[in-house]
Amino acid sequence: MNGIHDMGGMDGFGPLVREKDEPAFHANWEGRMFAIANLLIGQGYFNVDEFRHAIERIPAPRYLDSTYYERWLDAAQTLLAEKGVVTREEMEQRGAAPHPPSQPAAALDKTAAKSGKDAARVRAKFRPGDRVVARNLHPFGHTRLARYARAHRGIIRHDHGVYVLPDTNAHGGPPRRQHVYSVEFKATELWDTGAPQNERVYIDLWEDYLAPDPKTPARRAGRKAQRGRKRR
Amino acid sequence: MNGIHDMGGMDGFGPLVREKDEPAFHANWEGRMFAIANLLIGQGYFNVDEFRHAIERIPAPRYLDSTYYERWLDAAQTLLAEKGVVTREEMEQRGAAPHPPSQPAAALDKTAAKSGKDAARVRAKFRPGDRVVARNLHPFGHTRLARYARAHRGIIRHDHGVYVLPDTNAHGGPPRRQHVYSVEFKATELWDTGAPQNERVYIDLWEDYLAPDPKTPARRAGRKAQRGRKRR
Amino acid sequence: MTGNGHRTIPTGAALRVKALEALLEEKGLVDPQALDAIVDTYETKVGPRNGARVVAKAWTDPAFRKRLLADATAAVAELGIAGPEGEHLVAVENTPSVHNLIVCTLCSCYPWPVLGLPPVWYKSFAYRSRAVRDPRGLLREFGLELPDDVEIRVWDASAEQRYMVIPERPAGTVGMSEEELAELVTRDSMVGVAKIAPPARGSSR
Amino acid sequence: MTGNGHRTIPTGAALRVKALEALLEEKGLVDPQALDAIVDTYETKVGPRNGARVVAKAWTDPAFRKRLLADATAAVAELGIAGPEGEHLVAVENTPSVHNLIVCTLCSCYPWPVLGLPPVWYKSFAYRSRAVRDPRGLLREFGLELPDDVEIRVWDASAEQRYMVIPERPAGTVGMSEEELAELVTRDSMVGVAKIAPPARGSSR
Repeated sequence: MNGIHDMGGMDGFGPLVREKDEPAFHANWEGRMFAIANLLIGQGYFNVDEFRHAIERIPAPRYLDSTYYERWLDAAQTLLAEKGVVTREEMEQRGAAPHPPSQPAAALDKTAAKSGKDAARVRAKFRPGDRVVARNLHPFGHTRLARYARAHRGIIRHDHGVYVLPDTNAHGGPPRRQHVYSVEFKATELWDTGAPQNERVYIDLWEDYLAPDPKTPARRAGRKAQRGRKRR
Repeated sequence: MNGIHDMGGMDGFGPLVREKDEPAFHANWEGRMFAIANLLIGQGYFNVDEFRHAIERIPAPRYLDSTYYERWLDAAQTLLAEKGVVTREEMEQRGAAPHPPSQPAAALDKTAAKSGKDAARVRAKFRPGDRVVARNLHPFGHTRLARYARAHRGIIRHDHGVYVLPDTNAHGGPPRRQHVYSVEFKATELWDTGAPQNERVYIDLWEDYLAPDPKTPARRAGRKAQRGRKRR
Repeated sequence: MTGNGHRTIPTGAALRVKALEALLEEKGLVDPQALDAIVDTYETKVGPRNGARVVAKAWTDPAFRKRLLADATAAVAELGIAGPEGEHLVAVENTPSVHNLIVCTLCSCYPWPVLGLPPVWYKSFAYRSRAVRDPRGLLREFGLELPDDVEIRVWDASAEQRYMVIPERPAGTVGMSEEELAELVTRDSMVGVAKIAPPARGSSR
Repeated sequence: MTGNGHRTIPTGAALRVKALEALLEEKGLVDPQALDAIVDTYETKVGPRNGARVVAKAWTDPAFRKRLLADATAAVAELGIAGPEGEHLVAVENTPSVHNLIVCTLCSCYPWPVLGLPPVWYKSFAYRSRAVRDPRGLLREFGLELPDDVEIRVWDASAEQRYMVIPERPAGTVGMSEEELAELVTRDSMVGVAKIAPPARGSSR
């Protein structure tokens, strides 16, 4: 979803504020919340992609008005209620009413759901040096393809190996395993052409987020052609 | 600036809420604020682009936590103080301390400032039917080029005539007059390719926001070639 | 904090505006009577009845309709309608196969002279964010279910143009006068979030 | 509400978490001792001293440095370092001509086993939004002014990889032991928002 959490490249959050000698937790409840969420994930009550999506589903004004562990609390409560582990009523009775999310969980993207048939694909489509474009995807569900990368061109720099796609995993979809790549984007491509020439952003992107760059002849095609020629 | 105000295409704001038999103003102060801002703009204390930019410069969490006329109040106070019309201290003493903006006003974009030399350009660069791409501009200052349009391809549908560019006008820059076009974008281009085929968004864009679409031979070029041929 | 951009609980804004107005008046920067006049204008004089008159005339006067679609600013001026945020009006017309919707994603631009000041929902974050991305879903929340084969055109007022929608003339209105027709035209239909229902039987002839 | 993602004023969250924990314990869903153990781990056992040991070893042991850059997860495991959010570690190395910076724009992913839990500023909206768009301006606010000809590489941890920066070894540290060097390594230098200052004269040895 195109939520407020997807804030890479935004302005308007003011200057950085730092704190001296910061503790791991600023209050007892922060440590408890951290531990509760980790334990619930570890025990399989929900997975980390569902948890992230639940954080993303906090209504935008509330998201920006919450501290980090307040968002964890909202997300954990949302999932406990949605999964029927603890009912909304039980939590309300104890004085811990869950805050309603901005949208329901069941927003499995049509495209993502359809492509479940590819679940077993583990062959890498791209290789380091390949030129790619981050696809202009706007699923209403969870994704880890940041808006600021979409429709922009980059270069595959590293293949991290095979991982489960969050876009389906956050929605009870089939576990789509596929390669994740470190993709290099120039600042001049992501932002203004006036951005510094020697700034680059490296984003880790699942294969489904990428397409061959139509603007440059694919290295892959080049390689195949070469191999073909050798065989002749 | 890539502020929270630029929310076209975002999720996370929840369902629409409507009110029956809504009055023009919900409280006396809303009407007064509306009138004050209009009068100050009408009298030239600041212009509408500066005013919009001042609204955009409200820190994002506060922006989302404010009502419409609360944002007008913040913006008017910011500008009155920045322009020295009324000092911050005077307002503070009266119990109306201005809220600090997320960034100062003097953020005239380098690119915009440089192109001031073009101030007199009024010939239209594009004509209806021309294929264009919205430039991937990310000025830190004011712009009316929404993020969701950037780097996307559209078609010029109408030439609205000549207007002053807000990007410089909001920052005391030279009045860059140029054509504004109604540009048609397909939903399948702006969002997923899975978006409905018969949805289109028409965005009014200043000429500086547009470039010829490099992917398709420019109609302009085609027309010129044709004319050339006729002359021969 | 509802994401709705509007609170009903009173806030410090009332006191701050009062203090600001007093300060500006003391300094002679704003004239209280000029403020009164502006408030009065938008509370009592400018509103969607202006737009309704425009629509009814467009329905009944083909030559006017043509002038309206060609240059709405000039056409509405014929009816004595003009003013701030109406300097560059554009009228877009609904048909059985095309539905138009207006929005301003970056702030809340709206054609004041024909529609008055915008309702809170038009200024809400939900409307501004979703109108360009999921117009069908949004219209469904307004109770307007459009057939899949109807083309939707969303107009994002990002420059100086201010848009109004000319809704379809409903069935069952043959023979009605321009004044009677104007009574049927709602604000929502001129924003494009509603159609106009046929008149109730016998209510107006 | 500072845009900083952190408030010092107590909120209802404390009471809500207390109620939630009690409810989950009653239902046997979470074990209070397991919660205690997790809190204790991140308060006392896991933190940037782990990362500092890794950096100091990389500075003094070229073979380890090579293994660290090739497979950081395996390399830090040699030092007994492992755990959640460290399953897929990547180490990126600063040089006189390249400066690395880590961020997670979508949430606040961070390499817990080597750096502990992230500071509030790392989780702040200002950091998350600006690191990828204006890294030089952001670093300036940290007091780090990089020459224009230094290349900046920003690593956005949007998948399972967790990044740590191997900062440059400062001047004036020839002959120092691995333990002494580890004392110099700061958390901020391993996120990439600071360089390591040369040791104060005579302070260590």
